[in-house]
Amino acid sequence: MSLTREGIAYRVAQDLPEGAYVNLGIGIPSLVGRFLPADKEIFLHSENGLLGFRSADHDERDPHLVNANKDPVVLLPGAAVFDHAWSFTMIRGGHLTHTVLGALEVAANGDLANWRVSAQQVPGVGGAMDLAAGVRNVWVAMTHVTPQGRPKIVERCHFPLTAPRCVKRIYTDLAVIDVTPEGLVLREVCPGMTPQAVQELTGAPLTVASDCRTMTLPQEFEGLALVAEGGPAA
Amino acid sequence: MSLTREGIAYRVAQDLPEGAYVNLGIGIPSLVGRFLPADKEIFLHSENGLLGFRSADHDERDPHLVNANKDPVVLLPGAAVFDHAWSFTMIRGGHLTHTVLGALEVAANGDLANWRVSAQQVPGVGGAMDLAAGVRNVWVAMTHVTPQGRPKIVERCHFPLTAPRCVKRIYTDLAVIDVTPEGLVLREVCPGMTPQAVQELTGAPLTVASDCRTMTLPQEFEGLALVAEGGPAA
Amino acid sequence: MVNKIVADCDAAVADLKDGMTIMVGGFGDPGAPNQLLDAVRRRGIRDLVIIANGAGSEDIGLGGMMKDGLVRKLICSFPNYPQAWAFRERYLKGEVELELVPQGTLAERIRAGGAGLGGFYTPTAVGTDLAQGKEVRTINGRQYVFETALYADVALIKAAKGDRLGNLRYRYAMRNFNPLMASAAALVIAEVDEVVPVGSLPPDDVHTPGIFVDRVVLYQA
Amino acid sequence: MVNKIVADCDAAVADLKDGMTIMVGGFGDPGAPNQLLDAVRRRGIRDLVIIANGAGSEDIGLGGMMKDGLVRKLICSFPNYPQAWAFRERYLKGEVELELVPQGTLAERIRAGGAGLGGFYTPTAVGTDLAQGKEVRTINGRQYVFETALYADVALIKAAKGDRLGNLRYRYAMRNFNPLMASAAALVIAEVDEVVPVGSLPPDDVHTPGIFVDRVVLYQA
Repeated sequence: MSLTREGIAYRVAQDLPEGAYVNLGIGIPSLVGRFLPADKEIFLHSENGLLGFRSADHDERDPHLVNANKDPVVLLPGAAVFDHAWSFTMIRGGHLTHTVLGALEVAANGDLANWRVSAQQVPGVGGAMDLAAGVRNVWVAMTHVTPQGRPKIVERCHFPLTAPRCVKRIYTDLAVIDVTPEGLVLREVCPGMTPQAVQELTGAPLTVASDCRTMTLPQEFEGLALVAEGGPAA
Repeated sequence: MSLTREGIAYRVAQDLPEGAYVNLGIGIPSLVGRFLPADKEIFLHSENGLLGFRSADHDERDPHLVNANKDPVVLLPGAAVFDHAWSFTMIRGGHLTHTVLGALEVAANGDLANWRVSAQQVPGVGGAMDLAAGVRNVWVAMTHVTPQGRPKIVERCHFPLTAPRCVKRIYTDLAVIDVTPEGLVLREVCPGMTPQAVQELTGAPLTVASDCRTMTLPQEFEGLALVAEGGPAA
Repeated sequence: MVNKIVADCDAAVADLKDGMTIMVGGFGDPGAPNQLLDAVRRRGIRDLVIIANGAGSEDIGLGGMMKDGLVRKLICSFPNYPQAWAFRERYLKGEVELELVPQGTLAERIRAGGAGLGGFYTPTAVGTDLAQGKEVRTINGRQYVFETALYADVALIKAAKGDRLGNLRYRYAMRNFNPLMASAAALVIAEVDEVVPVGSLPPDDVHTPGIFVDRVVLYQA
Repeated sequence: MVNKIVADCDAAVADLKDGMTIMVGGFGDPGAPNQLLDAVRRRGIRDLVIIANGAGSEDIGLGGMMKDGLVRKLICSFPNYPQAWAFRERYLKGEVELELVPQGTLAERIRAGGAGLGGFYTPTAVGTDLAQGKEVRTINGRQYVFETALYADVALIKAAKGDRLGNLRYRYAMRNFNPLMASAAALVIAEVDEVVPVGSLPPDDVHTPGIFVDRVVLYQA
């Protein structure tokens, strides 16, 4: 079994503590907002100067309320709006407790590559380097391997770095892995996966935590996991 | 005849143009606000984050409305309040058009000394160095000589500098003097003073402007000038 | 009486010239001064250096200026989205230069320009391609990249409300880069959705004080 | 539920310790967290490094801490006014160290600390005694002094209104250094004149977002 994109986002959301100040990147991370536990106050931050919002329903759209992904949002009671200098003071000054980012690759030492695939493209960096360099807990949410089946967790990044040694935890469709000074530590595996199977799809050595467990998925959500025949979700 | 402290402040106020953004220092400069021409919109700025105010009458006092001298003020329509970072963005970023500062000495090249008399004191600098280094037009308002009769306009400052080459114009109880790349230029003298008499009380050479004039004082204010017997006002 | 209100966008940008450096506010659509940008496009001035977060969108505002080839160089953080096709086409043909700056560094460089600072040290981009050729300094045991201030000839910004003194308020996500850019250009022109009387904006709630703003022009609905 | 409201000033500062670096907001009386400072004084912790604009006034707040000899070093811009007699007496006896910083540089160093920057170049103090021993660099033809960021263990600030999430609003001249200091300390404690319900502060008019504030305590009239 492997997690869907929603399943990865769900799993990340479970680990955000009460009172967390969180910036969500594009892709899988942007789905985390859907699964925030209702019993915790968690404050979403967006680069364009919003703190304390949720995704908007279609009938709530306000032309002046979009997040950095240009998705419509609504402000919660207690929200605040500010300029880009204050917004990046929050990011770079270590005031945000968490950011969840997508990745092309993560290295065993926590190096993150998520901003540029090839020199042929138009490059764009946005706030990725500020988030990676500044936020206290940089978590990555991504598929474990590329659509071609190549591991995205590697000894050394081949793509250009976003920031060195910044990632603290990796959530994939197969596993939850901590980046520690002693290397990668496997904390959880998907139902039906073994640590050995995860290691085979990982490009760097994993230490299996003594309390490594099989993650449990809730009944109340549908579509969090695939019982895949052809392997993990791409 | 020489100007009183109020007279110097009056004379400065006449030269502030419509739309000026002005920070007034302590001492004689703080009196300039009393003489702002009623037919011009001039915006006073204070280091502690106020723009667009006037001195408060006694019955208008608000505990949260004081300027940087701790004097009570009232906000005018169109005023704005901001934090110290924005306040000094206005100062250091060259957004204020004018500052009027007191001085211990001004040198012929525009060097300003106004922050420290001796090493024996408790030193304090406040916003003086930011104003002197940052504001577009730094004007000095001071008595022409010390109480002991020593010139305060000098070839070289003896007191510690606030900023080098920053003063553009000097208003004293005896004269108005421009600081130019070619040296000090005498623009105006008090009624009854001659350029020669001003030169004798000045510690650096003055060039007399071709249009140097005797300043005129208005009828509507009292106490702007002293018909002194013992020399200029101290 | 001070009156910064200008009749229309064409009048507001009438003295802009070829070769100028222009900051453009906005993050996506909110806060983008699109009517001012359309007026610049109508003037047809060229060889411009643009400082903005993005590269414009579709054939609108900055996107339209890109389409018309008015821009020589773009200093921005995020030009790689589908709607920025006008920039992309010219960039891939080598017709427009790109200086890519991390978003927080871009905001800070603009703020530094407005605040009269020469430059600053940021931890962002240390150890990456975007730090190449830049001074890296260790301060209190951490590495930082040196970045210089940005200052422009003109800033084109957008606000929700403005008065004749240039005081501005933004609404929600309109704010973004606009207050910073208002501090960092020799000429600052604000497009506003509403002109309000002096005194109607509470002093504690003015977002951009009038000292930073030279011209205010009403958005034409 | 997040709740940053603390019962009283003594509880708010109960874990402050000897030797800490503490930022103190306010410019004169407006914005000075005097009840928090009195609570620190009651605790009697010593050997403190204080970052503030002034040196306290009379036997109140920071002035009282000076009188009691709790301060080892003061980093400030303007300690030389008559009401700062407690500081003056100890300074002239060599009992307290002074680092004098121009006011705008002080504000900017605090902001840099809050914003995660290592330092910056300012034109202020170039060519003066306060630049002695500091790096001077020419950038685009102008000279600048290098200044480093300030960061504290604790910031004690004051606001007019606060909610349980830590969102704050200041009134008029209360604002001054307070928003900057709120960003530049590991523990930020705000004394407020009024506690208001979450949602009562309009998002566009929050002056200090709650992310910066750890504890909120109501001023006791």
